[in-house]
Amino acid sequence: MRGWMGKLRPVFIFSVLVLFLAGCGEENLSALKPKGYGADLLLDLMVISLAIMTFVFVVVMAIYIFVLIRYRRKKGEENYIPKQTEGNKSLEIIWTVIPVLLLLILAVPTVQATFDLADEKPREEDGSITVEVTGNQYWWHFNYPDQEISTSQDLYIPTGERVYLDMKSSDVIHSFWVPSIAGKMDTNPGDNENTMYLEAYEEGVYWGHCAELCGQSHSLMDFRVVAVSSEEYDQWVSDMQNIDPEATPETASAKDGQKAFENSCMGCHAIGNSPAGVGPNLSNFGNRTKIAGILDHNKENLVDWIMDPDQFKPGNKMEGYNVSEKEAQQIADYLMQLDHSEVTPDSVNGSSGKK
Amino acid sequence: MSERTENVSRHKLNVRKDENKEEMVQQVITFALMILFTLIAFSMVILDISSYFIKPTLLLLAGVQVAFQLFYFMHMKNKGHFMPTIIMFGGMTIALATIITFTTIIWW
Amino acid sequence: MSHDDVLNPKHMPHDPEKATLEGKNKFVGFWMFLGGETVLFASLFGTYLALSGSTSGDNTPENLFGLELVFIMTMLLLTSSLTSVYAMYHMKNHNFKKMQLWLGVTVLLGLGFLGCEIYEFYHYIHEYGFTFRSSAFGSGFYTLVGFHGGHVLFGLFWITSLMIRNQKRGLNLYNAPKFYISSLYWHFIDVVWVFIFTVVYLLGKVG
Amino acid sequence: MSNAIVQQRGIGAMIWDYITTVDHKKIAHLYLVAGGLFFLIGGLEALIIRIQLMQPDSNFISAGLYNEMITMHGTTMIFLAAMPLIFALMNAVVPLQIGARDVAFPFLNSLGFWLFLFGGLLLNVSWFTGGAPDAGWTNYAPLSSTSPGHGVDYYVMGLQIAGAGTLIGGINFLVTIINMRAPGMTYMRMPLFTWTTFITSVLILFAFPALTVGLFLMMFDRMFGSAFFDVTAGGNAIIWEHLFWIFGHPEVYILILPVFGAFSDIFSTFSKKRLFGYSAMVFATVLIGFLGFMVWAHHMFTVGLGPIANSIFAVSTMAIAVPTGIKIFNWLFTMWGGSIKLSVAMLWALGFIPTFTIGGMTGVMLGSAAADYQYHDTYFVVAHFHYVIVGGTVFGLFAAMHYWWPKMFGKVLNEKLGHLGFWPFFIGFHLTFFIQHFLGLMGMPRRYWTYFEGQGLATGNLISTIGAFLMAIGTLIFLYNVIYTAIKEPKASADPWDGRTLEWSLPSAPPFYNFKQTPLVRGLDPLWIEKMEGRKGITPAEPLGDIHMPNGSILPFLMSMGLFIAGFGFIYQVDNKLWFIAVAVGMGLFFASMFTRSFKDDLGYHIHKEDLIEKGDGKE
Ligand code: HEA
Ligand code: HEA
Ligand code: HEC
Ligand code: CUA
Ligand SMILES: [Cu+2]
Repeated sequence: MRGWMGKLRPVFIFSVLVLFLAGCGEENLSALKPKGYGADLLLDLMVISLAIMTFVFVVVMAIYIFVLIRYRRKKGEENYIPKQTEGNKSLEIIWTVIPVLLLLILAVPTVQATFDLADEKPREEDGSITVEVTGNQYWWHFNYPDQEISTSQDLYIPTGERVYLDMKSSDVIHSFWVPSIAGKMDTNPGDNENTMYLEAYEEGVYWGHCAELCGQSHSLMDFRVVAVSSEEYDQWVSDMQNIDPEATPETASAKDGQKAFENSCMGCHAIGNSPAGVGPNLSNFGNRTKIAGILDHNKENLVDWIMDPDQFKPGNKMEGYNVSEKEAQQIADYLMQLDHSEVTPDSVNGSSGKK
Repeated sequence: MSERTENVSRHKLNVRKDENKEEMVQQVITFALMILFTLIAFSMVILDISSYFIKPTLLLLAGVQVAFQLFYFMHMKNKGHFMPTIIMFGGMTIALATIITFTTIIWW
Repeated sequence: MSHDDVLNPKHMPHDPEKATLEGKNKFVGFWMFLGGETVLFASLFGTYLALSGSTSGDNTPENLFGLELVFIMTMLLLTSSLTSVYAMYHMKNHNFKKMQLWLGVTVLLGLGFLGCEIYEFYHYIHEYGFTFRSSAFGSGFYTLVGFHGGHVLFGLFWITSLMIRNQKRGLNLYNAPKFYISSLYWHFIDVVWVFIFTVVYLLGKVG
Repeated sequence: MSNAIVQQRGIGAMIWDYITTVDHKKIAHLYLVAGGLFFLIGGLEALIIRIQLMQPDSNFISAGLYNEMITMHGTTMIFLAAMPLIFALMNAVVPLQIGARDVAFPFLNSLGFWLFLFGGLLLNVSWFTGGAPDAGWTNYAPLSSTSPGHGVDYYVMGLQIAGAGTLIGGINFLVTIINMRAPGMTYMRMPLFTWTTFITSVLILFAFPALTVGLFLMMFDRMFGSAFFDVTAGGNAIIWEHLFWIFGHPEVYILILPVFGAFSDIFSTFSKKRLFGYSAMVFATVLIGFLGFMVWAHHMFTVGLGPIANSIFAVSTMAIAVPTGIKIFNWLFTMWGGSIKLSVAMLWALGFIPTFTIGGMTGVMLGSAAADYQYHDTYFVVAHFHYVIVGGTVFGLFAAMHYWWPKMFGKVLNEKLGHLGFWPFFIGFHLTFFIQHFLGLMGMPRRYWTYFEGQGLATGNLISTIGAFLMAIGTLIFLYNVIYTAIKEPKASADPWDGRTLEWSLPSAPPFYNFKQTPLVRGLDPLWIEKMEGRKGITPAEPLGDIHMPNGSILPFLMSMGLFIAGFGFIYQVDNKLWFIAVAVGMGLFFASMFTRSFKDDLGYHIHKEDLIEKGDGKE
């Protein structure tokens, strides 16, 4: 009997695990805790499919276990020769038709959801927001063509409203994924532009990943979606529109930093409205919660980043400039004070954006 | 190796030669038709016939020519070509799926 | 019995290419191979079609292709298909000399075809600067047509070596299947060409 | 393997024998050893991956090396381990099951093996020459076409050569099964393993050309400046994805169908019952093979093909569950009413059923296009395919090896050690991969070099790593068993399992000419029929006569080596045109060998009737 008891042991372990895991996963990262329309719809679809699969699995396992217990060869049966049955028509029909039906049950909502998520019609409505998303090795650029503002790494959207994304890549294929809000979509190079939409239910800061292998720092190409109320969103937009790229900073160190920045960094980094350049747009860098999507946002890390970005994101494209440690300090002072908006990831209600 | 060399009588041999000749005549006719189709195809393009009509016709002509090649020149119509036929049609099915894909969803 | 025995017509079975197990194996195996080749060329055609619009400058299909040459090439290759049918006809009648003769004609026609193709490529490259690297259309075009040309070249080598190898010893049950499948290969090359002249050149001209 | 005569002739003679052999049984040994070695290498790479992911923010290997590791793990496992091991079984078993003396093209059979081996070696040389390929086993452009260094070039050349070998192998089995069946062995009397080999070969025939073309385009882009995937010159990167998956999806059925066949034989043998629903099983195999070509875009749901294409491919994907379900239920009903013996082979087969069912079900969940927007490129997918590949193909290989080991090597693998090896592997497998479903849904994409503290992913990954080490223990026990059996176990009888098909009518291991007299097949499970009628062996279909055998040849080895050398030339001519010399030398060797082959007739030799009688009937 050891045989099949052994087989049940892992099954038992797994059921405990399932219970344990259902409560797990981070609020702002897990696809199992939807905070937006797409993720919600898809979780429903997953549950339907899981229910069907569970049913199938139970049936298979019931027969399996029964057969194993009942027909295991016993002592003294070594010479017993069972009846050589050829097959059974009705049984074959049963296990063809029932799966077909089960699959139809799954196919209908699948097709519905697929078309639903590709729906572009409401987009023509006035005031619907479009963001141009560009994937780059290894950072994200977001351009709001109607608002004439742009930002990198942090995507701000209003809650309760569909925000349409026009997506492409400047180099290799990436994939834009915010698990708790919507499914993913690839960004392709060339003219192969994709579209999708985000609709966040709750305010919060949601974790985004790049999901298509894109080089060494593929696993470090994180970004954030900052969902805020529509008032806050409008506030943010006007704050962003009013940025003066040339504004002189207050402290002396930051002033020097600005100069150094203009000398060494402007070639790749823009401040103010810009299309996707070589490097991220830094207009609101002071408002970020992460440096380059992954490092804690403080001056120390920023200096380290400027001095040796490759140490944090292997293979990234920030290179070919020369700044001293001191200049880096000053630049850091300059960049940290580029916080032009009251609306920041930290300000978001009930922020799960600590991370 | 089991070479089954038959000892054929002169008479049988002549019958066979006649059969072969008959098939050869068929093949020459096939060839003439193929040349004809080619001429039609080229002249349609040279004469600039309306392009809605021309594309499917060209493809159709090509399809018929290929069928001729396969069934007559390559003898797929003859006995003993069951498996070859299955495989060629299988290959063509996948070929068709591939080409449809590459003309549609590579990008629209 | 050795394979080298020259078999006189009286001893040759009806389908000498399929009279032995080895022959049958070669016959079926080669057809399978052609099934695979179908998919291979379909992938190349697909790629070409997907990229034929990605031209650079004036080097579009309409501007480049000249139908006269393509027509000549088509005639050469179609006729060579018929001559290889003749060769197989004589094989079935156990007339080795005539078979060799017709195979020789086939090879000559094939050479003519290949010559035209080389001229065509040379022409495009030197007159128009249209190369393998100049645009995605160029890459797709040279790859598709070049793969076909490569098949022609290989076919010529194959048939010629068979002719030379067996010149002295004539037809037997060991080499009959080899001749037969090389002619199948030659027909298949023609099949592919029919699609090339239709899809690449004629439809390219139509635009 | 190491039988007494060979040892006397010395190790050099044995190596020469294997390099030149055209005997399908020896080629099976070659495939088994080479595939097994690559499995260990791929497994080692898997262990390194798992160690890196054991804890958050880990720095065990660098990001670049990690990408090389996953790429080589996937590529090695699929092309160099799983497929060759499957070929080992096909070579060892199919000719015996259909009552043939050899395969249709013994020479090509050997060529296929050496092409695979040299292709695999070429691929792995990249580790020592400045970096392995690093764009994933799927090698998506333009990441691959622009990847610096020569890693991806090795991928292209290695797979091109190995792929040619596979294609040749596929055609060989097709013709073998079509033409070489013994009298009475109609299609509908073929054992299921032969059937699945047949369909698998069709899949190989139609799938590999797409890969061949893809690899050529990639080669032209990387080495000769063409613009297929270069968007700045009008190219389109999506072409690669389609070509890869037109090949890639049928490929996964190439991996699973043969073991389906093996399982069918095993279930029926160890239940002492005829396979339930034989014709339905055959039909389901054909249907899976056909549908397998119609679903490839389910790997591309997030590429942006649009809702119509996605829906079509979603539905066709789901359809495959039906024929697969037919198989599962027919296996269950083969056992129903039978007399089930829990041998090690059967144990692996029994482990397969729940495991593969889970993997198949997650496959159907992935097939639900919209939901795949969440699953795609996460550990959910990794979990899915290891459930089907390890839980299906690898379990199947273990089952089949235990089952056919006596036919291949003349000894039965030690059953105690077999049981002992199964459990750690089985438990370890589920520990490793079950939890990955959840990791994926909790937001862990695949091909991630590392993940952060505080994302809730640490525990799951730790469990997963522990499981991988249990699998390693299971593998080591199996290896120990192989050695132990070779030294300690007695010679096996012809029919140790009370088998049903023709291979069990031959001595273990069979003589090099297989059947002294071609057998006469009188129904499904021919040996079983004879046994039930009280006969000892199979009725022969012909009187005893001379047997014609092919000669061995070194040419396949030389041809493959030629391509191997030319491969280096192609890779490095980008840096220095002098490398074209290597191309010329390699291709020269290749063509010279080919011409030798066509200009020098290989007439083979005969074993005379008298010698056959002298040898007795070979049975113990
Ligand atoms: C042996 C290999 C193997 C096998 C057999 C399968 C089988 C299946 N696979 Fe899998 N798959 C892979 C290997 C395999 N796969 C690999 C390697 C990848 C990833 C490649 C990469 O990206 O690197 C992949 C990825 C993959 C994807 C893409 C995921 C993504 O990247 O987003 C999808 C999507 O549809 C999919 C679907 C399926 C389906 C529907 C089956 C079906 O054939 C399964 C059918 C079986 C059953 C369903 C169980 C038994 C049936 C019953 C008991 C009957 C009743 C059942 C129902 C009614 C549901 N697979
Ligand atoms: C046949 C196919 C196959 C097989 C058998 C396996 C087997 C295993 N695989 Fe793999 N896997 C793939 C095919 C396969 N895999 C593919 C195609 C990918 C995708 C790659 C990509 O993204 O491009 C992948 C990716 C993949 C990943 C995801 C990596 C990532 O996305 O970042 C992981 C992670 O856990 C993993 C783990 C494992 C493990 C633990 C095993 C275990 O089952 C392995 C068990 C075997 C051993 C443990 C061997 C033990 C050997 C020894 C102990 C001896 C060593 C000694 C000597 C060499 C002398 N695999
Ligand atoms: C050659 C182009 C280039 C130059 C010059 C360059 N950068 Fe960058 N920078 C980049 C790129 C590309 C990234 C994105 C790296 C990544 O995340 O992969 C980046 C990222 C950053 C980030 C993090 C951005 C964010 O949104 O979190 C900061 C800060 C930064 N750079 C500052 C600087 C400073 C300061 C200098 C000059 C001393 C500089 N960069 C010079 C290309 C450049
Ligand atoms: Cu960008 Cu991965
Ligand atoms: Cu698939």
